[in-house]
Order: sequence, then structure tokens, then C-alpha cells
Amino acid sequence: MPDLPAQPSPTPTPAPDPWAGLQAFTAARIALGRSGTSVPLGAALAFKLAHAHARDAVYSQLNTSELLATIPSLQLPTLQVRSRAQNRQEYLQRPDWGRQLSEESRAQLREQARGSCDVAIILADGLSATAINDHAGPLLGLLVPLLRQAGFQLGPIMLAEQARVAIGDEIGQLLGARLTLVLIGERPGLSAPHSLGAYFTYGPRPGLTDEARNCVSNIRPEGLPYPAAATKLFYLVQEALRRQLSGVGLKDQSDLLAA
Amino acid sequence: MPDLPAQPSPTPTPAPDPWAGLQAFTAARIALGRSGTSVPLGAALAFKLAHAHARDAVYSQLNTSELLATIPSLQLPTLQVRSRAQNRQEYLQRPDWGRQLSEESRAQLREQARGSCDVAIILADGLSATAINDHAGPLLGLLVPLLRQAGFQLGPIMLAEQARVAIGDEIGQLLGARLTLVLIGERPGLSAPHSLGAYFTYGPRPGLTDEARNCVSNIRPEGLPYPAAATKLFYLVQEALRRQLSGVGLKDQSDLLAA
Amino acid sequence: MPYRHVIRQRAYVFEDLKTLLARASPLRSGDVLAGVAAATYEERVAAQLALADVPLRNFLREALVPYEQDEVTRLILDTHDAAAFASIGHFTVGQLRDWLVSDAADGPTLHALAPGLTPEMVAAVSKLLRNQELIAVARRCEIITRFRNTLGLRGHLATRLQPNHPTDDLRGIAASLVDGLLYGSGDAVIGINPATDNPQAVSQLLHMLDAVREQYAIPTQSCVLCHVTTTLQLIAQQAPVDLTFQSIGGTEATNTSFGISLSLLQEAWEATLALNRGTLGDNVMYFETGQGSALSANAHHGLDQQTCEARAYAVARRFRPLLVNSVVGFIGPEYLYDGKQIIRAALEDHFCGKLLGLPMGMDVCYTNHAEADQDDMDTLLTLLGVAGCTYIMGVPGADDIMLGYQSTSFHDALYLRRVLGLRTAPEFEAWLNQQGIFDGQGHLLPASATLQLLEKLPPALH
Amino acid sequence: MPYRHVIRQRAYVFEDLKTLLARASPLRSGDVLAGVAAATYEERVAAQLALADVPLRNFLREALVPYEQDEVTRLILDTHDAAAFASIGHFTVGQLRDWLVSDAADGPTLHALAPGLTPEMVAAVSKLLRNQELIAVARRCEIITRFRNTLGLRGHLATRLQPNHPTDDLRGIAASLVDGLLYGSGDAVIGINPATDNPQAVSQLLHMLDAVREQYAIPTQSCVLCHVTTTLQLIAQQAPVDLTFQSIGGTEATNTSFGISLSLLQEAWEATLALNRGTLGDNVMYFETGQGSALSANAHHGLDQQTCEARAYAVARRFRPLLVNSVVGFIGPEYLYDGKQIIRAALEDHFCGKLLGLPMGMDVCYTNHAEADQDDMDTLLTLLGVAGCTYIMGVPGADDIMLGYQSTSFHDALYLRRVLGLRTAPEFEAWLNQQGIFDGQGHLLPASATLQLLEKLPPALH
Ligand code: B12
Ligand code: B12
Repeated sequence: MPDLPAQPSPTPTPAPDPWAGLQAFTAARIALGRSGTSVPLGAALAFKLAHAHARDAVYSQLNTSELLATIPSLQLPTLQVRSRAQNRQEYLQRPDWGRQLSEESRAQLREQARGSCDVAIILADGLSATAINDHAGPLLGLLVPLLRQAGFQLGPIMLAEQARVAIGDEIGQLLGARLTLVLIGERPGLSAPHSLGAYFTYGPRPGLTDEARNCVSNIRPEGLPYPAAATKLFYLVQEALRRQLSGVGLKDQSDLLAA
Repeated sequence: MPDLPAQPSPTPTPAPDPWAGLQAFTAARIALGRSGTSVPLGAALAFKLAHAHARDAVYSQLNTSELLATIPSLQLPTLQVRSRAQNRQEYLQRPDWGRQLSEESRAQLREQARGSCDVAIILADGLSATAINDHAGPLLGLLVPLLRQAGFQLGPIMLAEQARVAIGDEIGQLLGARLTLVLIGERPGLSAPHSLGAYFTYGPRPGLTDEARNCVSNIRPEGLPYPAAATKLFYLVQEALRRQLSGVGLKDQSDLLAA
Repeated sequence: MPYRHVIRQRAYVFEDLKTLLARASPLRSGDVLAGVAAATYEERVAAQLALADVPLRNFLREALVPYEQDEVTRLILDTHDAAAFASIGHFTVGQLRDWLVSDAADGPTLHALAPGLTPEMVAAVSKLLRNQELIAVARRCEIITRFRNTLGLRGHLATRLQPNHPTDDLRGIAASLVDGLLYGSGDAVIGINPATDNPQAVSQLLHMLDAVREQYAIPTQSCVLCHVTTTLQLIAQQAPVDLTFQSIGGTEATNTSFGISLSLLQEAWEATLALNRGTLGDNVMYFETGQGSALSANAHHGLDQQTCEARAYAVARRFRPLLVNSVVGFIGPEYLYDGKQIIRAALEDHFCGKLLGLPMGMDVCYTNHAEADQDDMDTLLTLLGVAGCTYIMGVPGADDIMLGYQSTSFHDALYLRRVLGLRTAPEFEAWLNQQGIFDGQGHLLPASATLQLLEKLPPALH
Repeated sequence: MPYRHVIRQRAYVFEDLKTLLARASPLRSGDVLAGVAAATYEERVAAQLALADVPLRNFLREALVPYEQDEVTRLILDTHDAAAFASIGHFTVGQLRDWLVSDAADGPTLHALAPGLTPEMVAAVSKLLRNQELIAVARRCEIITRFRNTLGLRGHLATRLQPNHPTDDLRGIAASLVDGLLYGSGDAVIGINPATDNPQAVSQLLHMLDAVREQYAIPTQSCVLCHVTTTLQLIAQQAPVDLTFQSIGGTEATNTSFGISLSLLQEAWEATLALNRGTLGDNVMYFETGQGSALSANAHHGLDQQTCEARAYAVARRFRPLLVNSVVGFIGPEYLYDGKQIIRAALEDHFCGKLLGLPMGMDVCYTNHAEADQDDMDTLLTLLGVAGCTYIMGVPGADDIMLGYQSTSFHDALYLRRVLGLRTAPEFEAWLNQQGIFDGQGHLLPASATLQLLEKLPPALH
């Protein structure tokens, strides 16, 4: 058996990777360095903490009162609906329920919805209500004026709890909307527990699947910023209404972002 | 790429091991044969089915009415008690509660127990109530007469639900028993989902641990049969009362079984 | 045709083959959600017992999704290789299991048999196998594919470098790409999921990837994982497409919900082949699959999700892909509840893919709404390494900042190669050695600022 | 001394080292039961962050169970090797982690360091390691012990043949024993758990085992796992005792509940050594441990169960055992709820034991009241194989008909050796080859009725 070195082992502070400068270009966990084949402990524990927080984000809730206070500045009525899933537990286990309105919400919409509109905007908690709490207001603040200026008639802003993307199909039909735009909390990631996704569907009706919609994802200041998201969505929604279609057939030809 | 043999592959019926005759000597899963390094499918599925049944046994319940109907033939009073664990879920999560009487049962015993006795016998569901349902009656039918003939005074037979071995310590103290004998359902095994264990403790009182008791295990017709178990227990209980001790210091010197 | 099994006087009846398969499946949330799972453990074992006795030929007679309604069914039955099947045509599912685990079923034999197996047969037999058997049998299969390097060789583990970015920022992506290369990642493919489906943005990504690859003469291939219709459009525009990617499912209706069909895939395959960009081989397709997508699109026809998944492999193998992987924990707990279910499903998917002759990799991953963590991934990663998985993902620090989930990191691949003695694709390893990144033994050298790659960073990073 | 960490303005305070360790432990039911687990995931990570900064020296200053009250604490502190510790004496727990996973911590270095590590340091650092790191570090440790053969060599996996019977029936046991030998099991030990603690019955078992071993000249050792007091009594009566067995725990009070003490173990060790029956070496003790036993006996002093467990290894190493194993899933879901918790605990136990210099095997097992099944065991088995586990159990068909739980089967060991290329102890393998059981490559030959062992069965089976 070999003797231990008389000298104390050098304190292991894993050296940073020489390309640490590249971290300026992305929020991705690059240039972490290593000890053996492992990520250094500091980075490993930071990852774990982010995991704890991302898990918490799944259980965040729509800040309805604040949203209801903000939206009126858009001069649009608001309506609150819920899906058939009563709570997070059910929501996670029954994605199908998250796509259907609850009985009460359905009855309510049947009663209150009259006439029709071009675009119905739905704010859905999805997997991160924080995303809606943080980003829906600023985004709508830019997008709604654009849509209005273009002459589109907007339905009431819907707040949908325990909702999946496809809940927009039923809502849109009940509102007589030509197109629904669902803003929804994307599943929380470690580095982005509050990312917003936008899905729009031309001719919404229950039973549609995802090939019939389009998506603009990763909306948040550290991702696709509000102005770019608003312009992109405006462009796409306009195209969809003009060409009377959405989904695989409609490509995002706006070069706004590529610029 | 090699061609497939033109001949159909021989049907794979894994050959039995040439020592299959040894199966006569044990219920253990020996001489299973093999296909590659795997157990043949028949044996693998039999194992799985046994697992399903053993899991069910954990949730079996004391057949109180039948037990209460049988025991009077022993001419002993019966009492029913419960542990602090209210149901199986709690029982599995809180072994400490399974060792304590519920408030009501404690109060009840305080009231009803008077005087003292040499041996208090407790039938506890443990992890397999089926074991008690099946084996407690026959075993007591042999053991009680032996104890009685030897002049020991017996306490009432206790039926304890959601109980662990150590519940006997509190019961014994409340009954003023010199010794408790807990018959309990051992955790169910695949081949023996209904095996009975017997644990006895001299000078029972809360706070004792297992070094203070003795155990006779695997009581069931396919394991230690009733007559042998009764004689062994009778021998050991007698010794414990004579030497005023149980546990590590008391060895099973009966050669009954070894014979 | 109903199937039955009696246990302790209780008769379990399963009305048809698909019900039998579903009831015989190990427990998972998606099958419970679909209402097709066994109600009790005993029922599940009864179904497995009944399934063991089903002749394999029944799978050729009893289509789980009607032939008339589903082009995937038609593909499976029309391309079934009766000659390859002949050697096991007299087996029941149970006999297939006993034969598969036996020494007779060695790698070459399994490879020759693959065209004779339907996905349903393979799914069925997987339900009778324990994890250890899914591992032991899969590891015998050596499925080799080539484009600019050689993937799938025994004793090798490749990685897809996945340098995603939430806005497809070229510098951000290049930064992750360089990081990955310096950690020895990228032999399977350098593949970006684009945040947007904007064809022009995708085209820029393709050009950037191609430039980096050419600049450093990396023996690998690149891919942007946009929708196949976008790729087709870009091929027409002469964009440098190495591989065409598409998510696929196991029923026609699932594929419809993905906006695809077999003829669209055929068109894409032919278009990509025509580019003729591979130097070592012409495997040009990259497919992703994953249990749950059919149910999610309400396109499962009452099948359990694992059988649907295996059927997706029949779609994949039609197009001789370079790479296939199941993104097993990607969708979420709605379909695979926790680490245990993810692990089981991953081993099944890997096994089924390999048995059907596919170059099967796995996205060892989970979402933050699932009951899983890094420990589960370490476990699964290690098991897949032993099972001979073709490749895994390489995501900086395991955190995909665009897709919102955790996959395997560059470090994870180093770990796995170290403990199991696995190597990168030979051509890629030679390149890593030459670049001073690897030491010639398959291990990373201490990072140095004088590496060629660092001294001359890709233009995107200037 | 309190420890603290602030996360998002929230200050987490841990009143002392044992609380900090408990809160930093991965979630498990036993710690929840004991009321020592972290209340939230965030709190757990906060504790891990705080723990990372604790100097290792604190563990020598702050005894988790008071020195005056506990002989295990006294053993740990009094036998601590300051010289071996010196090389890492300036580390924090976090630095120990970064060093352990580095290439500097190779096998020989770890071996030399072992006497300088206390169980608490090892438990602490294990809480900062992911499963993959528990595997990667443990596999570097080569802990070799000898009695009649050589155990623990790198690339080897041994098995304890466990031929239990509910009434200790000699024929029943012999039948299982022969079955095991014919499947290549038994190099670690042939060890019976006696159903009864009757000394005469135990003695008969010992004689039977010894006769079989002698009859076939098997290079292995036998053991009857009765209480140490019974073994002592039998040694005095000249029974053929190879190894003395005892279950041990990590606190004095746990050991009291087992009816033992350090001095009793010392006495047993000396008595067994004096028999001088080993031919290749004098490692004569066999210990079993397992998370949960301290809490079950209310003897945990507020420690988390994994730290208690690691302390049991300090008891074990005092007596230079031939074999130690944690019966990780044996006690039940009260302490380790499901497959995930069993897997994590097993990897921790194996890692801690190996780091402390013990010949660590594992009982890969579960009970029928736990949420676990064969798939979990396959998973754990495979992981432990990669981690270099010294030995596993060999139970006919994995079903222990006396102890009422499922462990690993003879077949499981064959699987693991096959997929990882592991071998039995060299002396034992030579014997298997000579008997016509193995083929010289470490694989079982087709079973034949003409095997020597079958032609001349042990007398117990006549
Ligand atoms: C989960 C997911 C999937 C799952 C969806 C299954 C499921 N039941 O969840 C699977 C793996 C099947 C999938 C497939 C595809 N996806 Co996807 N997916 C995601 C992801 C990671 C999370 C979505 C989410 O959190 N939704 C919110 C929850 C609360 O709502 P939900 O109702 O449960 O989710 C629904 C939608 O997310 C929808 N969906 C998922 N992907 C896509 C893609 C498009 C174009 C549309 C319209 C809808 C859609 O499926 C879900 C079920 O209906 C996003 C990335 C992100 N950060 O958001 C990418 C993302 C939305 N997907 C994307 C793409 C490109 C695809 C594919 C087209 C890839 C391909 N080439 O085939 C396919 C096909 C999609 C289709 N038409 O059905 C892109 C969209 C890019 C864009 N701007 O158009 C994203 C942004 C990721 C990416 N950059 O690659 N996806
Ligand atoms: C689980 C178990 C253990 C666990 C107990 C921890 C726990 N929390 O459950 C552990 C691993 C710690 C253990 C240790 C030992 N056990 Co033990 N154990 C069992 C087992 C497998 C199941 C018991 C059971 O189902 N109980 C029923 C449940 C419902 O009740 P419970 O209140 O939860 O269980 C308590 C008792 O089981 C008790 N207990 C467990 N083992 C023993 C042994 C003795 C002698 C006593 C008095 C009590 C006792 O511990 C539990 C907690 O208090 C049985 C085998 C069987 N088929 O029953 C062997 C068994 C009872 N144990 C046995 C032995 C020999 C031991 C040891 C003495 C071994 C040794 N040499 O050190 C030690 C020390 C026991 C002690 N004095 O504390 C023998 C008893 C033989 C005999 N007739 O005396 C048995 C029959 C198995 C065997 N043949 O080896 N054991």
C-alpha cells in the first residue's frame, strides 16, 4: 500500500475553462470547468437550486387581481375561465381536462359571448403562471395597439386557469373568433422558469391538433424580447387572417428577427 | 450481414436442470433452469404473480368476527385494541405509532384490566393479517392448554390491529403481565404470504428494545408446524418465567426441532 | 379475438390484442390517462401470462389499428419480410422471449431477423422482459450507420451536440457549440432545435454550422431540427442540409397532428439523398420519437403508448436513418410520471429500436413538472451505457435553456465513457486527438488556451 | 455551533452539525419519520450549500453523538489516523468532494487515506455527490480481503450463497446450496440465516456446511448468521466456525438493542481468529448493516439514517472483516420508501463503505410492503456492478423463503458478470472450471447430469 504524500493535497479549486469569455454570448451553462469528469461542486449546487426553483414555478398561480388591474388600460373587457382540471394535481395528471372548459365556464361563455371577433386573446397559466404574471401585460401593451390599428376586432381578454394550449379551440368557437391567440406559460426550465409561449389557431374549434397552429416561443426579456415578439406575432396573425389558415402551411417569413 | 438460417429456430423450451429432483426438499425456487442468464419465462411470471399476491397480503385485515368466534373455545376472554396508526397507510409510514396503543384503547385497558397474570397473549396483524387469521387459532389451540396445565395464569387474548411487535410492551404493563407473547403476521414473502412470528418479552414495559425479547419465526404448516411451534414456545416461555428473563441471555436449548 | 387467463378462479378476459398489450404493459401514467392500463397488479400479470401464449403470427393477422385507416399499419404489414420471419414464425410471444434471452440470439442473428419483426411483436415481447433483459438483449445488437463518420460500433458511445439558444442567436449557439467540441461532444450530429420556424433563420443556422464544420474539418454532420416542410423548402434553396430531421409518431393520425405523412417523409428523404453530401455513407435522416405523443394528439386508437412508440420505429426504419432517438422524459409526467417510469420506458424504447434494426440513441431527460432529478438521470444514463445505447445528447450543463428541460451534459458523456470504457466515433476521436482535445486514450486533456479551436474561434464569435 | 445559508433573502439556520447533515440528506422516508429531514427542496439545497463550506476538522471537534455517551463515537475519534488525515486536513466538505471526483484521487491514494476519514466526513461528502459520482469514485477503490480465497479484486464480483430454509431443514438447505454451486454462486461465503437461534441447530448447520465444503474442496468459507453470543458459545464447543457474523449499528444504543457491544465483538473476533481456519488470510468477521435500524430502535440521537449507517462502518472496520454488506432494502418502506430511495441509499452505503476501506457488498433487495419491484433491483444491480461492488447475495430465484423478501438470484449474478465482464474470485473460478460448471471463460456450461457434484451429492441429500 503506497504511503500518502507527506505534503497536503493541493486544495482542489477546479480551474475555469480558458474559454470562459464565451459565457458573455449565452445564458447556457458553458465553460463550467471540471474536476475529473464532474462539474465542479459550485456549478452542481447552483444547478440543483435552480431545479428546486423551477419545480416551484410549476406550482405558481395566476396573479389575477394584478392582471385584471393592468389589462383595462388596453380598453378591453376581461373574462375569467377555468379548465376542467380543478387543481395542479389534476392538471398534471389530466392534460385532456386542461384542454376543456369547466362546465361553469362553458355555461358562462355561452351566456356572455355574443357576436364574433377577429382575434380572441387568451392568457393561460400553462406550466408557469409566473410567465403570464410577468410578461403578458408588457407584451399585450405592444401587440394590442398593433392589432387594433390594423383594424382587427378583438374579443375580450380571457384569463384561463389550469389551461393547456388547446383550450383556445373551445373558447374561440364559443366567442365566434376567427383566430385565437393563446399566451401560455411554457414548462419552466432551470434558466427560464417564466418563459412565455404564444400559439395561434385560425378557425378554432374543439378537436384540432397542433399541425393546425403556429407557435412563437421563448418570449421573455432574456429570450425573444417583447417588441420583437409583438412584431412577429402581429405579422403572423395578420398573415393567418389574410390567408385564412394557420399551422404547418403558414411559415414565418418575417425576417424581423433574423436581421 | 449473415443470412438467417433457412431452418426455423428450434422452439426455445429451456431444459429443466438435471437436479430438478432436489425440489422435493425445499419450497425454495431451485433448479429453475435458464435461458442465457435469465430465468425461463414461466418461472419469471410465476414470481411476478407471487409478488402481486404478497403485496395484497400486506393489505389483508384481521378477520375479527371469526377470531372472536374461535377463541372462546379456549375459555379465555378477548379484548380488541388498536394502535395509534389509524390505517395501513399510517401503519406503513409510522412504525412508532404501530408500537403505541391508541388513546381509546389505552383508556379502555386502564379501565378493564385488573389484577395481573403470568402470560398475556396478543394477536397482532403486523404485516400480514392473513397469518393471524390462518394460524393463530390452531396454534393457540395447542399452546394454551400447555400453559394452563403448567399452572400459568393467562390474561385475556388481545386482538391488536395495525400493531407492531413492541405494542406488547405497553399492553403487558397495563395488564400487569409478567410476560407478553405477541403472535404477529411477519412481512409477507413471495412463497409465504402468511407466516406467523411469535415474540415474547419478560417484564414488558414501554421503552424496551429487541435485545430484551425472543423470537420464534416462520410458524405455518409449510414452515414450523403448529405442534413444534407450540412445544418450542411452551418450553421457552416456561424458561423465561423461571429464569425471570428474556432476550439475548435466553437461548433456545430445546432440541425438539433439531431432533 | 378475445384472450383470457384465469387466476385463482378469477377469469380475466381481454377483448382483443391491443387491449391485451395495454393491460400487459408495466404501469405508467399515460396508459392510466388513456384508460387502457390494467386496474390491478394481478390483472397486469394475467395479461402477461395470456400474452406469453399468443402466437407471433397473430400480429400479422390482427392489425391493432385497421389497415384501411392507417398508413403506418399498411407500411408495417406491406413491408414485413416473411423470409426473415420464417425462422421464428412458429413462436409464441413467450417463446420469442425465451429465445431472445438465450445465447442463440446473438448480434448477427438478431440483425438478420430485424426485417421479420413487426413493431407490435417487439413491443409485446418487451412487456415480458425485466430491465436486465432489456439491457442484455439490446447490447448484443450492433447497428452501424454512416454519413461523415461511423456510428454505432460496439464499445462506442456518440453524442449529439445540442447548442440551443432561446432566440437562435448565432453567437450564443456558436459559444455552446465550441464548448461542446472542447468537451469532446458532437460525433452523432451537431443539431440545433431552432426557437423559431422562420426559414431564413434556419438557413442562417445551417450555413453557420456548415462553415464551422468545414473550417475545422470536423468529421461529423449537422442538422437544424425544424419542421420537415421547412427543411424541404431550404433544400430547394440549396441550403447546406446534411440531415433532414422530423418528429414522428406511430399512427397516421399522430403524424397528421405533426403535419407530416409517409409521402412527405419520402419526398424529404429523396431530396436529402439527392444532395449527396455524406462522405462515408448515405444515412441522411434523423428522427425523434417519444411515448405519449400519440395520446396527446388523441391519435392512439386505444393502443398503449409503448406500442404506439414501437410503431414509430417502423416509420423510421423505412428511411434508413443515421440517427433515431426517443426523447423519453421530454414530454412530461402526464405520460411518464417519475424516474422509475422514465427509466423503464427508456430501456423499452432502446430495446425495441435496436431489435428493429435502428441506430437508437436516447435523450436521457426530464422536465421540471416530473418527479425526477439528476440521480434518476445518472441511473438511466449508466444503464443505457451498459445496454450499448448508440448516442446521447450533449447539452451545456444539462440545462437546455430553450426547450426547458434537463438532458445529459457534456460531462455526463465523459463520465459514462470513463466508467464503461466507451469511445467516441473513430473518425471523430482522431479529430479530437489531432486538435489536442483528447489524449489518444479517449480522455479529455486538461483544457489549454493554446488549443487550435480557441486560437482561431469561428467567425460567428468574432 | 449553528450553520447558515441565505437563499433569496431567506436565511436558513441549522443549529448544529448533525442537523445540517440531516437537512442536507437526499429525501427518504426514515428521515421524515425521524423528523430530521429538510422541509422543502430549497431547504435541502441550502443545507448542502452550507455543508460544502464546513471544514473537515469540524467533524473531529464536534461529535454528533457525545463522546461520553457513546462508545462508537469514542471508537471513531480515538482511532482516527491524524497522519493519514493530514493530506486533506485543510479541506472543507466541498473541497473534499471536488478532490474525490478529480483524477488525483486514484485507488491507491484513497486506500491510504481511508484511516484518516471518519464516517461522518464520508457521509457528509456523499450528500454532495450525485449517483454517477457515488459510482465513479467507489469503483476506484479496490479493497481486498482473504480467508480461503481472494475477494475484492478489480473486475471481480463475488456472491454470498444464501440457502435459507424456514425450519433450517438440512436437506432443504443442502438442496439450495447445491443449486447455488451449480449456478456458480458462493465465493464470498456460503451463509445461512438460521430460522431459529437454537445453538444445537446452528451447530448442525455449521457441521453440514463444513462437510460439504470439505467433501468438494471448495475454496470458500461458510457462516451461520446467528447472534454473536450463540456463535461464541459454539466456538467454545469447537464447532467449525469460519466466520463470525453479526448485525451492527452506528450508535452504542443501536448495538445495545441488538444485544451487542464493542467488547463483545472484540471477544468474538479474538475467539474466531484463534481458530485459525483461514488458509489465505485472516479476515474472519462478517457484518451486516442497513439504514433505519438505529431509528427503529429509537437509538439515532437525532442523526439522519445515512450518517448512522456510515458510523456502523467504523464499527466494522475495527475488526478487519472479510465481508460487510448493507441489507439496503431489507427493513422496508418505513425507512426507504421506494425503488428510488433504495437505489440512492445503496449507492451511498457502497460508496461510504468503500471509502472507509471496507470490502463492501450489497444486498440488492426489497420487501413486499415497499414500492419496488424486480425492475428496480435490475437497475440497482447494474449500477452496483459498474460501481465495483464486492459481492451480492445469491438466493434461489431471488425469493428468500425464510426472511420474506426478494434479493438477487444466482441468475442475476450471471447477468451482471456477463454484461460487465466480471469474474468470480479466482480460486473459486478455478474450482468451478475443474468441476465442469464454468467453461474457463467465466460462463456457465450447459447443465449436465454428469457433473461431479451431482454424481456424488452431499450426504445431507441422501
Ligand atoms: C413539449 C413540446 C413538444 C411535444 C408536445 C407533446 C405534448 N403533449 O406536450 C412534442 C415532443 C410532441 C413536440 C413536437 C414538436 N414540436 Co415542440 N415543443 C414542446 C416544448 C418543449 C414545450 C411546450 C410547452 O411547454 N407547452 C406549454 C404547455 C403548458 O401547453 P400544452 O398544451 O401542454 O402544450 C402543447 C403545445 O406545446 C404543443 N406543441 C408542442 N410543440 C409544438 C410545436 C408547434 C409548431 C405547435 C404549433 C404546437 C406545439 O403540444 C402540446 C400539446 O398539444 C416547446 C418548447 C418551449 N420552450 O415551449 C417545443 C416547441 C413548441 N416545439 C417545436 C417544434 C418545432 C416541434 C415540432 C414541429 C418538431 C418537428 N420538426 O416535428 C414537433 C411537432 C409539433 C406538432 N405540430 O405537433 C418548436 C416550435 C418552433 C416554432 N416557433 O414553431 C418549440 C418552440 C421547440 C423548438 N424550438 O424546437 N413538441
Ligand atoms: C426485519 C427483521 C430485522 C430487522 C429489524 C428492524 C426493523 N425495524 O424491522 C433487522 C435487520 C434490524 C434485524 C436484526 C436482527 N435480526 Co431480524 N428479522 C427481521 C425479519 C426479516 C422480519 C421481521 C418481521 O416481519 N416482523 C414483523 C413486523 C410486523 O413487526 P415489527 O414490530 O415491525 O418487527 C420487529 C421485530 O421483527 C424485531 N426483530 C427483528 N429481528 C429480530 C430478532 C430477534 C431475535 C428479536 C427478538 C426481534 C427481532 O424488529 C422489528 C422492530 O422492532 C425476521 C424474519 C421473519 N420472517 O420474520 C428476522 C428475524 C426475526 N431476525 C432474526 C435475527 C437472528 C436477527 C438478529 C439477532 C441477527 C443478528 N445476529 O444480529 C438481529 C438483531 C435483532 C435484535 N435483537 O434487534 C431471526 C430471529 C431468529 C430467532 N428465532 O431468534 C429472524 C427470524 C430471521 C433469521 N432467521 O435470521 N431483523
